[in-house]
Amino acid sequence: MSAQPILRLANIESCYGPITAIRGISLDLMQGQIVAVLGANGAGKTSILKTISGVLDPLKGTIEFEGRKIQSMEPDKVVRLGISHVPEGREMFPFLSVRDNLRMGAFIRNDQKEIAADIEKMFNYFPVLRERQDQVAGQLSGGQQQMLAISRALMSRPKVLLLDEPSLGLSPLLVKEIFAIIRRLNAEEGVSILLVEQNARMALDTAHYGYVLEVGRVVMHDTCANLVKSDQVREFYLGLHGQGDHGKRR
Amino acid sequence: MTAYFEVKNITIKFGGLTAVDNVSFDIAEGEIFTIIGPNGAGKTTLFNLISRLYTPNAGHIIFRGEDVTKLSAQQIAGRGIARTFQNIELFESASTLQNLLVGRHRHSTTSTWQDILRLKKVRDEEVAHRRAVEEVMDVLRLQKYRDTPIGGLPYGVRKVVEVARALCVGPSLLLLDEPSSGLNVEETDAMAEWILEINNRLGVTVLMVEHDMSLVSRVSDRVLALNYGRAMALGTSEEVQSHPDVVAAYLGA
Amino acid sequence: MRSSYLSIGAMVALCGVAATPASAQFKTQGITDTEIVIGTHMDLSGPIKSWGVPATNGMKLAVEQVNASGGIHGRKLRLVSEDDGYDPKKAVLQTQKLIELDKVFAIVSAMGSATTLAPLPLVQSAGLLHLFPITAAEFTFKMDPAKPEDRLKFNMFSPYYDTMRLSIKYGITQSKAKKPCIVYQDDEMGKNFTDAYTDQLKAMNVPAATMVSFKRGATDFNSQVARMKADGCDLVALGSVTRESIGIVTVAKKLDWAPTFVVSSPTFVPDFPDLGKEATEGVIGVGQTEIFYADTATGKVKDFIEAYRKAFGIEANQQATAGYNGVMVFAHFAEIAGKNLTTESLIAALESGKTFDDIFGGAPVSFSKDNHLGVSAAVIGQIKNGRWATVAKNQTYKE
Amino acid sequence: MSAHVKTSYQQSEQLFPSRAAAFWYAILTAVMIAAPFVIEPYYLSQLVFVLIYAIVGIAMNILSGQAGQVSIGHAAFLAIGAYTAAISAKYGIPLPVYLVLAGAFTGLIGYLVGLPALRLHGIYLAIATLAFAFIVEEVITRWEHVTNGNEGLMLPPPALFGLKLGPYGFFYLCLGVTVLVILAAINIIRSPTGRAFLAIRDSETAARSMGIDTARYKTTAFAISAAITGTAGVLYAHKLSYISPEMFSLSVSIDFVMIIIIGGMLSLRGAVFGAIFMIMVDPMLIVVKDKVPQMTEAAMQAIHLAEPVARTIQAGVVRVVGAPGLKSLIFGLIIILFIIFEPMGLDGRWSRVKAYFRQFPLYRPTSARAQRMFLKSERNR
Amino acid sequence: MLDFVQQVIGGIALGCVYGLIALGFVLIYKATEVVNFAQGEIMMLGAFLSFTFIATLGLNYWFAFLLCVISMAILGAVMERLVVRPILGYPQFSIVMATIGLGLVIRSLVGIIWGTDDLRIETPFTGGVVRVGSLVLAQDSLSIIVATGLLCVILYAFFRFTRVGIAMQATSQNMLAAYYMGIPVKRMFSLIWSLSAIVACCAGILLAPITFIHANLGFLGIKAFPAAVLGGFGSIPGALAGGITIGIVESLSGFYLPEGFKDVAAYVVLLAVLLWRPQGLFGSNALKKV
Repeated sequence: MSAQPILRLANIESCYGPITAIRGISLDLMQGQIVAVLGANGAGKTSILKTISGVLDPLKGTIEFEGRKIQSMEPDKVVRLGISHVPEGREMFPFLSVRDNLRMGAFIRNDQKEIAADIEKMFNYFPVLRERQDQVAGQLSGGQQQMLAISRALMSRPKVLLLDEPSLGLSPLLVKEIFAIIRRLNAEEGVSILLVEQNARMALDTAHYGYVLEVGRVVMHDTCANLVKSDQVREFYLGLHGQGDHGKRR
Repeated sequence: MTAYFEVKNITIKFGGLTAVDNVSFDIAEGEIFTIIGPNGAGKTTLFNLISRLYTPNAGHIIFRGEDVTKLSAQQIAGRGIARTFQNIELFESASTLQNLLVGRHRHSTTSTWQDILRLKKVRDEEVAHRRAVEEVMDVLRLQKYRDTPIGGLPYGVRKVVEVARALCVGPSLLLLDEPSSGLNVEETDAMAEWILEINNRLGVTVLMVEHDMSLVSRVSDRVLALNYGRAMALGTSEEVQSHPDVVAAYLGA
Repeated sequence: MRSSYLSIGAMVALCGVAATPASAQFKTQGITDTEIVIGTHMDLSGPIKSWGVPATNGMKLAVEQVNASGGIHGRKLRLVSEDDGYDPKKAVLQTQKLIELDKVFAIVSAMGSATTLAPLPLVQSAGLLHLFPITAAEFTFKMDPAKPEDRLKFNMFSPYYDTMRLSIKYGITQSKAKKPCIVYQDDEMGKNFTDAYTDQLKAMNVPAATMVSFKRGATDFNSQVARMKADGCDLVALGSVTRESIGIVTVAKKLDWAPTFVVSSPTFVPDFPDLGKEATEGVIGVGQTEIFYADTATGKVKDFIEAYRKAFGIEANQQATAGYNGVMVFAHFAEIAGKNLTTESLIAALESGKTFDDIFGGAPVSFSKDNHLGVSAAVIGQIKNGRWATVAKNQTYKE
Repeated sequence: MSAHVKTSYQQSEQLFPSRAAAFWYAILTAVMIAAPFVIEPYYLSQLVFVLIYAIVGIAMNILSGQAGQVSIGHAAFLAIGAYTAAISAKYGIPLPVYLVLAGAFTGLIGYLVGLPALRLHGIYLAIATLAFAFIVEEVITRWEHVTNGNEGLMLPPPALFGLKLGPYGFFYLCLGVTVLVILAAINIIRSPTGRAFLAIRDSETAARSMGIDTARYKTTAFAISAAITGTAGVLYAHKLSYISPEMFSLSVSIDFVMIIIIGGMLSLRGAVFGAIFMIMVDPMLIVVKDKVPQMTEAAMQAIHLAEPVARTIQAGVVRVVGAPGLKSLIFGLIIILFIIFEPMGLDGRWSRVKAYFRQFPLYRPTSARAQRMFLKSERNR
Repeated sequence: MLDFVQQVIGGIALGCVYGLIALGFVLIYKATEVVNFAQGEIMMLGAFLSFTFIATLGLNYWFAFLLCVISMAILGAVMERLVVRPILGYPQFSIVMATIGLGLVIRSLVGIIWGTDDLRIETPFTGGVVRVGSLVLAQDSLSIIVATGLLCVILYAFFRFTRVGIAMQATSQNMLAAYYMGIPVKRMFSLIWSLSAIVACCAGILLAPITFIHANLGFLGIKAFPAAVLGGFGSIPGALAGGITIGIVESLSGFYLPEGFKDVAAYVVLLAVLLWRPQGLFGSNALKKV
């Protein structure tokens, strides 16, 4: 594992209109690593991913990708550099067929044969997509759309994959499969992955390194092995606490 | 003896695909009934059939002895069946308060004419609505989001607002579509408490679709597992979770 | 605030007028020792700007010429012109602005029916003259004896009704047509044509035949022409404007059908044969003034064409003459009214029966106490070798 | 979050959000009542048109802003109201009666137009309303013995209880109707009906699942909007004193849509702002056109420019400002610039100005920073 | 019977006029979900440009045609850059209003530059007729029918099969996702406006012999609107089918029905079709997933 950060966020601040979503976050994604970001709803996890992929313009701070500053870059250029994003809420092209959705995933590529092979690969990951390949994406069920969103993001053969809640709405079996795929991508193809996930146990089992966010700030970061041992993480994110009254902490 | 809520041999086809295939089950009053199953098994479709957003090709839905298969979506709500949505269908541009007040719609008896003139009747009802909504907000701890537009709320809070809105309908049967998706462990925990509270204290019967098996085990009285639109297993949470087909198709080894 | 007392007084007076229409109050404003201000509003940007723009140009040119020759009794003319976009709402506001802020002496040659009718009561209640609008609507000259303020309205725009009747009369007489039909634009203008058609046929004891219509801006006339052809029409009156008229005669030619076509003033323009080419050959037309061509014009018309080209960089057309004549008639009668120009004195001059002869060979313009429509005769022409040739001048449909 | 914590269940009974607001609205009302005695008739006339357009703007707001339905055929409702007035006046029916009659009749037609809206969305609904408007125009044109066809109808001066209304009286009539319409609109918006509209606008599916009869409320929205527009039509007809079919063309309908786009879709205030803009922009452009030559002349005198040069420049200026069509060019540009720089409409600007003063000196311009926006298909709404 | 056939043929010719203009609407809508109210004015601009090239500069018709298409493609992109780009992502309603403003600007500019007279250009098709038995069809109408058909096929294939065509649809369906896929959304917008300006330009030049070139040519856009909707906004074959339907309806009702029906027949048919199929003849009706 090389110690070179492929993606480095330094002191990033972003806002949604009047609401400040993240307040000065610094974060490193090392080449070939999986990094998990944990935090409650509204902590700013999704905003980090959006800021990286250029959908949100940061007010302050820098984002470096392979040594190149990419903050405030157009989102499509970011993709061309090799950062692919599986967004929250799936974001299908609802009237395009499943196959065309996948082809759009490979929009930045020109190697037709390889693309066809990659589509096959995605169908092997998620056989249900092969069955539904000629249906329009809008007709898929929620979980199937999630599978399509992940496959579609992989079609661009990214160097860095930003995953926003990949397990959302998926059955327990599929959650296991998806995380297996994430590990495989990372191990076999060397894709560096930034993972935002509510399923903290799954995320910490999969990732190498983790960041914990609270109201837009990083409050803790360490290797996952260490994080799992931390009391705070155990209590708040893994649910391993006594029968305390949850209400008091809200 | 008719059940409180009964689905009889219901079937719906989209094009060549049978999304829900001859499914039957019944729910007793006061029960928490959960549907699980792999993605695309037809869970949400079943919800849409019950709340009459889709029309079944065959079968019947019977609620408190009345065949509600032919009613419209708004009539279903009028009978006291409220629901939430998997992808969250809130009224984005409105505040939390307004969203919840919309939920009270079926309790309004005033006509548009009376609304325009704002007669005393309207004013009295408005105060009553407001009181009811505030109560729901108290239960689900939403007071601090009262005037925030939905667009500015985090995902987890929206999930709760949706449950609150469904509660404002004053339901007898509440349909929850993946109430815990997108929530972290702590929030899921709170959601489980609320579901139990709604069920126990308000006496609302709950029908839900859920993937988080810990939540399912914790709250459900009975569980139905679907696969390919068909019923795969039905029973208590433990029974269903140990059913070999369910393990193979849904839970994984 | 300077004139708030005054304006309150005026307001009270206005309310008074509205409440008691019996008392006539003519008002004179916009006259100084050196200047006469006149106002107009036309469509310079909307659907009939192809009329408004050249007409305004014509007015500007006339004002320049009047001023260059020393003005009217030493007073220079000043024209305030507004663009109403063929929107009656804007026309009302602009008229009010002309009256109150620009303090115009009279509204001259405003254009369009709706756009002149809506502000007309304003002009009348202000006691100002509403002169020579570019519309043939009856309201603009018809007088109600009970309403003295109606004496403020004068028009000299040859009614479409009159020119069409004359055109049909001449066409039927020439071609001995048995079955005359009409195709008309479905609006207020078209209504004038259908009235003329019905009345003229009745007068000549010829049975009426097919009447078909189209919407302004239509591009397809196949079904209308086919219908008239199928009905066996031998004379077709075109109650349309240039472009649509060309469309109709072109379709007829395509279908190898050659009835006698007669047109009235809106199509009695050089553009018609210019754009329509062979299909327009032989068409009979009636209009207010003779058609002029830059290369054959002589004398004052030639001077006019050259001055117009010099001022605006484009060729003058029939529409420009309408605006030009409006100002010229005004200047003519203002001259007659004498040094002491007031609304009353100008009315007196206009009603004196004296005539004005334009430079374009149009019929003489004159008004009287009972007739505020200043024109009664027209020119008949026919297209020969791609140009309008005058057949007869000073004609009228009346026996 | 906002400074005032609202807890009272009676909160929705307050007409104004705060005491201060009530005070300012009272001032505004006083100013409006005093207006005829202060300003010249020309400006009073503009104000009357502003009021009429504001009424239409509110109608558009209820339909599009509140209930999310599109219409580019509202000129037809204006026409129906106007013709009802003209025809009633011809038969000697008194003004108060036909004011109500026109509203009711147009509302009924609006209800009927709302029926197709039950199945149509977006552009399809827009075109259906357009088709309706064309059909109405054609009916008015063809129904000659009632409407006098293309010749149009003249209206008598408006009279109330036998008394003819002068410009003052008419202004007060318009003002009164506007205030009533605004109050009615406020009542609708804060009532179950208004919330049903909102629900339909944001998510029809969710609305139905909340027990809202979407069909009923869609037609209601059309009926209310049409009735208000019809009432405005009565005033419009009287203000113009002459009506003909071609006065209610598509461009008028588009003007109406423009009112709420420019003013801001979501609030009644936006409708009023939009009306002010749509009416005042033309007079304003005229003033500019008249003043510019004077100003350049003065400027050249001030810098003592040589006479012949000055005269050439002056002629050029006069030529440019007098160019036919220049005004509509500028109007088009204003619309484009407006939408680019003020996407939330005048009302959005108003809110920001208010926020600036409230937070002064802590106002952070970043909070008003334009965010990237991404369009999603509205086809499956 | 002969009358009937002649009317139907006339209707098809007329319908292709509507269809051709409607194509421009449909293109932009399909790729951006914006209804471009300036489409008619862009067509008018194309027609005036062709006048300058053909009549004023005296160029060869086909060469001028090419020149006109190229300049309109550039102008289309410029308009997109100046008017649509700054408001990319705003609600469709706002963009639609901006196109109305754009239409006003173009109309005024054309009036200021070219004046208000009707203009005419000579084309290779002017005046010629094709006869089959006793049926007559003008060559200029024929040119429109052929061009409309051709454009339909090309554009349909473009959207159905090419990567860029599909990417355009993707952009219209979900702009954010398009960005995430690395689709250069802004360039897509420029491209589609260029394409649509080209189609409008072709329409303007082909229509010139029939309607002349004048400042109100843009209003024809409004007449093409029902055609686009009838076919199902966003469907390219639909634009043609809708146009022809309306053309035939107008033609036949003008011939057989009493006065006044011709002008509203199209709208009545439109309403009837929409009540039967709310998404138009060729439109897709996708259920919303909840």
